[in-house]
Amino acid sequence: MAEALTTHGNANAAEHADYLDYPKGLLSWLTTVDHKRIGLMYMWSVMFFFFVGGMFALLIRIELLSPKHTIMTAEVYNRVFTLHGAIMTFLVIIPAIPAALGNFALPLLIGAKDVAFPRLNLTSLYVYWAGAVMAVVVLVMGGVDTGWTFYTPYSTTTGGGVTLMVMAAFVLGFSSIFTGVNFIATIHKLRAPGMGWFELPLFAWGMYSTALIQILATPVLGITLLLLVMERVLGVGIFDPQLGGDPVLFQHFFWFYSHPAVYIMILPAMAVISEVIPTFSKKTIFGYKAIAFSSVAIALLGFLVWAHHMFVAGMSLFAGAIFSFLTFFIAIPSAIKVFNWIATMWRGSISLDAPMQYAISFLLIFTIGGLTGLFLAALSTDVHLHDTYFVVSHFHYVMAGSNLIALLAGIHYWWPKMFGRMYNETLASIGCVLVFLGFNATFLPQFVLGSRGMPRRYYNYLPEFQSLHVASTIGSWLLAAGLFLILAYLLASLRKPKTAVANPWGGRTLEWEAMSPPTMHNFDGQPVLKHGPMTIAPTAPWWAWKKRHTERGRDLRDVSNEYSDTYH
Amino acid sequence: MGQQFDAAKIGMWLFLVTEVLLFGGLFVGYGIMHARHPEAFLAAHHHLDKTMGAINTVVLLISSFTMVLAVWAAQTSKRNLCILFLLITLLCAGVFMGVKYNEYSHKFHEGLLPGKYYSHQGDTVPGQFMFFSFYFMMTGLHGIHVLLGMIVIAWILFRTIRGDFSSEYYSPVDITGLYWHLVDLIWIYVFPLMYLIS
Amino acid sequence: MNWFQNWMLPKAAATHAGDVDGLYMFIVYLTIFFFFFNGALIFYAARKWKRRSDKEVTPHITHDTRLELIWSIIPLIVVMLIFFWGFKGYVKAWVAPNDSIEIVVTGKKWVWQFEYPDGTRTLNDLHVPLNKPVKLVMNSEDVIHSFYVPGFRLKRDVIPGRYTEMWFTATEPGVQQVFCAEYCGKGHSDMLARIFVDTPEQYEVFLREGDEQVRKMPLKDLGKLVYENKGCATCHSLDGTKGQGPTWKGIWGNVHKGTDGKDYPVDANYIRQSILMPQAMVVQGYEPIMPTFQGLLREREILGVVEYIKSLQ
Amino acid sequence: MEHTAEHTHPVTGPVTYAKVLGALLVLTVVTVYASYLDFGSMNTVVALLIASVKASLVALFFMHLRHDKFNAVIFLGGLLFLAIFMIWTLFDIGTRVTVLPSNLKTPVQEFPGAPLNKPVRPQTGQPLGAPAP
Ligand code: HEA
Ligand code: HEA
Ligand code: HEC
Ligand code: CUA
Ligand SMILES: [Cu+2]
Repeated sequence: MAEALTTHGNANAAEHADYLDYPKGLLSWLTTVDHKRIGLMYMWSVMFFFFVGGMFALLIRIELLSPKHTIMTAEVYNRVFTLHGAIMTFLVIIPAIPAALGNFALPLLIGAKDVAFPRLNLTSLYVYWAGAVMAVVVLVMGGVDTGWTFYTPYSTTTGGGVTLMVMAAFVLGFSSIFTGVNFIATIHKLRAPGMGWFELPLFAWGMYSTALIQILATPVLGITLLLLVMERVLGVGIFDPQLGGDPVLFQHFFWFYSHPAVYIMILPAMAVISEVIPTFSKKTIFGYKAIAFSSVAIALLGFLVWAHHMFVAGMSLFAGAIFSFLTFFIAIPSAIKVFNWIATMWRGSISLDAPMQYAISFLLIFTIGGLTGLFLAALSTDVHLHDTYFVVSHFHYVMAGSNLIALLAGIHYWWPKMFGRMYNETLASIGCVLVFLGFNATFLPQFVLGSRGMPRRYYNYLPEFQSLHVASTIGSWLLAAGLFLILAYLLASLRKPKTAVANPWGGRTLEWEAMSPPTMHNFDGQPVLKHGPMTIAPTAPWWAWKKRHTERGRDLRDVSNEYSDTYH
Repeated sequence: MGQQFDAAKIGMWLFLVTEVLLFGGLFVGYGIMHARHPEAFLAAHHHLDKTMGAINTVVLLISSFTMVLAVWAAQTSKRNLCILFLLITLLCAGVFMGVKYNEYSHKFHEGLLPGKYYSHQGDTVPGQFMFFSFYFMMTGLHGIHVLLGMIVIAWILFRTIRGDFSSEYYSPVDITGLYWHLVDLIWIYVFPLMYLIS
Repeated sequence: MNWFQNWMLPKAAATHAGDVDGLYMFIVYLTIFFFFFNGALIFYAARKWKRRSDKEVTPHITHDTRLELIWSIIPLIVVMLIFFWGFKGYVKAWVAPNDSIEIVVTGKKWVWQFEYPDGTRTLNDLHVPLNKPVKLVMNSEDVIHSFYVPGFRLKRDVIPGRYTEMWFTATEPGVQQVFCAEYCGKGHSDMLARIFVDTPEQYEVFLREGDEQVRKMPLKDLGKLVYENKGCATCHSLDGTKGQGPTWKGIWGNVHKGTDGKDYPVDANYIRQSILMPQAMVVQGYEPIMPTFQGLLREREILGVVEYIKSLQ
Repeated sequence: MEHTAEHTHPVTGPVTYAKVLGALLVLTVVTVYASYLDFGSMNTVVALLIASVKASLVALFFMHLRHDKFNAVIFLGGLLFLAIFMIWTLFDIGTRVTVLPSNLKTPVQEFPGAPLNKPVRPQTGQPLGAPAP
């Protein structure tokens, strides 16, 4: 804070100190309504649970080094993969980009001072923590063994903390709904003057589509989980064949949420990539509208296809055909995005800084992850591949491979903005390569395993599968090494002085006009958009901005003067 | 102010959409189970009292009416009227809960309880317990919403008395009204689905 | 490229598996193609247009409708092809031919039980004839399981309270591994079974004399198995209590009075007759409700029951 | 308070609201009355139609959706997705064929484990204690 005061030589500390420094104290963080602080708290929470979920993953992999007992019993194994799946989905990946990066960056990107409902935003964080605490209580109490999908009637008959775990997921759902409501209202109401819908950064389009899903799908998860609890506590009968219910109906209820939820995971990832690629290609995004509309299309189409998880679950032939048919249409907007990103790089001026390296990893991994979805969307091949390691590998390619790598891209992209510090770029490149290689080494063998018939959620397996499992386990260590390295240099960078410039990458969206880190109110005054970020001519000044890691964020007015002078 | 007001309203509507889908899931479950066991549901619904249901429908409709009048009063800065209407709304909600309490205790007495606690004697059609599972889940969830609504309305009443609202600023009254109407709207569907099956 | 397919997939062993494999390999190549295609474009771009100075100016290109159309329509055609291909295979595997052998499969934690048309039951071992359609009608006694035969490229969930169906015609003699593919708790990964695809001769032997396990089993144990699996237990007790039928405990060598007033010593012939023609002689104090097991029990199994009753002293 | 809103949409007054309430009360009587008539399979449809008219009145007048296009779209969107949930689920539930083993004599019982029903053997649907088929 002292530094901030001297730099600006301004008496009004609250106005000009960066948001990290002022106000001070733990309490000020816990009661803050500042979107940036809330975003950071989300980010640390998500990272913590990513670490926990990742440790469970490593345990899974070690157990699978040999058939039967390696380090744990079947009961423990079942709990471990359930907690791994549940933590990774509900506590990590669903809040990861929207709640952490979205909260931090969205208002900055659209030139707003905050989100539409700052207090609701803080509430959502506390609700998230409440859900997280419940999940941790379950963990300490001995866990649950249902799998993250909670299929009935197994989940209604097994012991353990299923009820509490389900309530935790229920509570976490509310946190997600609050974030969604907030983002939609924010994007509708708080765009900077002059920013039309087609001048919105694509990140905002991604967040908007995500929020649509959060609002429309999450309540159904809520009622599903409530019904599950009722089934356990009261025996209401809806999912219990012994009571005249239909266990497969639960799967419809569950996937009506959980399929759209996979797009809650990928749309924000795509949103980040849509920002990173043009910035590091120094080129206008190719096919802005195509990308924007395909985000919305993916969000809406995502609601029509849920039962592709149930092709062998005793569904009717007719339903199978419809759901398979509709599923394939999601490949089209996804393809549009991938090719538009590649076209953006075409004839650009490409620098391979860390965020861009992650973005490229994303493109490659998402291509595999998405295309392997086609095996599962096709009826006859899914019959063979359903509930095998092929599915496990598919969803790790899209969730861990695509989403988390996009999260890393986003963290590396906005890190200087968040903390005003740069990380070590050499280590960042090493980390990226390690993660890319480790990830593929872990999950490529699993495609073969699955195709050869290895079912998922198997504690014990036939000896013929062992060599591929060993390969996968070794890959997971490589991956873990990469992630620990990343964590290490990111944390290390926080000890450095705040020297990052306002716009280290030459980005052209509004957040780069704020200081690094921004003040509490983001901008000095209200930024006004004279030209949409997407329509600005290629000669716009920031293409030529230097990376100045040494210079503390300049006064906003200087930046915008330089901006308008050179441009006009 | 204008922007804030609008945003709050959008926010409320988005929240109402989530409520619709929350209850909607329950309705879908009800519809499918009803289609599976029509005789059981038909036989079971005779244990409900149409008159009670109708009274509650009327009471809720009236409360919706007074609520919208309260919003109107706030909007036109008629503080005393607003207080009056909010009081009537609260009163109606109270009557609604009273009738519900009466109905519930009656059901409890007869052993018409949800799920495995169902112990009503002399059923001729098997599976009637499932109707009551849905009856208690749907009216129960709805009842919780009524209770929450009452708390919020009481708070709004307090703020009105304190003089917080005027034609310049009445957004909280307005969005509370929206919430209350949704509670009414859901009951409009619960009533025929539960009480009037034939 | 055959080694590649053989590495990725287990050997196809049922009639429609070839079709599934064709589609599978098609998408594998598609994925590999797009991975390298996209990868090549990205690395080409990153090298060719690598930033050399911070002053570089890039062309202002916003979109190209023709390109957008191309990369929407080509994937559309590809995915529609995949859909129809997959749908065709699925339909083929849906309705069983009328002449198929029907076997009732029951899944329960954590075993598979098979019941043949003649009432024979086996546990975790299923015998099917080569090149004949077989239909499995499946049901679970507890939670959802899933009957998965990788070699046949077949899988279907086994659900409590409802029957599901699946059929195949095995084309490879030998043994097929069966997995439970729906998570069902502690023993999920041990809920395995084997399908023995028999030549017609082997299958004949199986039908006549039971599977190898049964053929080699001591008679007494076989009798016990019959008692448990063929429903004797519903009427006959082993501890002397009177059920719907007389107990089996200690009856060997006794003399029983029939409703016709005659005395019958309980010996091998008597037991055989009681099983095959129960109404011919009804023990006093019992209703003539025992069904005949003519054709449902094999000769060796009847001998087993005799031995078993003999042992129950 | 937003000024433009006040000028473009006149504040709806108590008289209109009272008329709407009147209509709602009448419809309530109608729906109760209709429940005593027999429209065959259309009974539920009639009841739901009346309920929908009532719901629309509440939404349009009490909730001001008449003047609030934007929020009306949001609300209708929500209903649309609820409809998708219902209809798409019915694609499966409504078109399933019942499969039974050919040697099954008694049909599967509907509520084998329900309160006040005898427990049965799940596999064959026969009451426990009866002879096996
Ligand atoms: C981030 C999460 C995410 C994403 C984005 C996706 C994306 C897709 N998924 Fe996946 N999926 C999961 C997460 C995700 N999935 C999870 C978690 C499960 C398992 C849950 C469980 O059971 O535990 C699952 C399971 C799953 C199943 C059920 C499998 C089974 O259990 O039997 C199916 C079936 O249709 C499926 C299909 C698809 C399809 C078609 C896409 C499409 O959206 C992919 C579209 C993308 C592309 C097609 C690639 C890009 C395009 C190109 C590079 C151009 C070339 C393209 C063509 C020529 C077509 N997924
Ligand atoms: C976001 C979702 C996500 C992520 C990231 C992961 C990550 C990983 N998963 Fe997970 N997985 C699921 C979601 C996810 N998984 C789900 C939903 C299931 C299904 C569960 C079920 O069947 O019910 C599943 C199941 C599953 C299985 C199948 C179990 C079975 O069916 O029997 C396996 C087996 O190999 C596995 C392995 C791994 C591995 C090795 C990783 C690795 O990628 C993990 C690497 C991570 C670390 C090693 C932690 C290091 C982290 C830090 C040091 C923190 C630093 C933070 C930053 C740098 C930001 N997972
Ligand atoms: C539906 C009930 C029922 C079943 C199932 C049943 N039994 Fe019986 N069994 C009876 C009754 C009743 C009697 C006595 C009347 C009679 O002799 O017919 C009897 C008598 C017998 C006797 C003569 C016992 C004696 O004390 O004289 C033998 C041996 C026997 N059964 C064997 C079997 C075998 C072996 C099976 C199974 C493969 C079997 N039963 C299944 C009802 C049954
Ligand atoms: Cu049975 Cu898994
Ligand atoms: Cu899906």
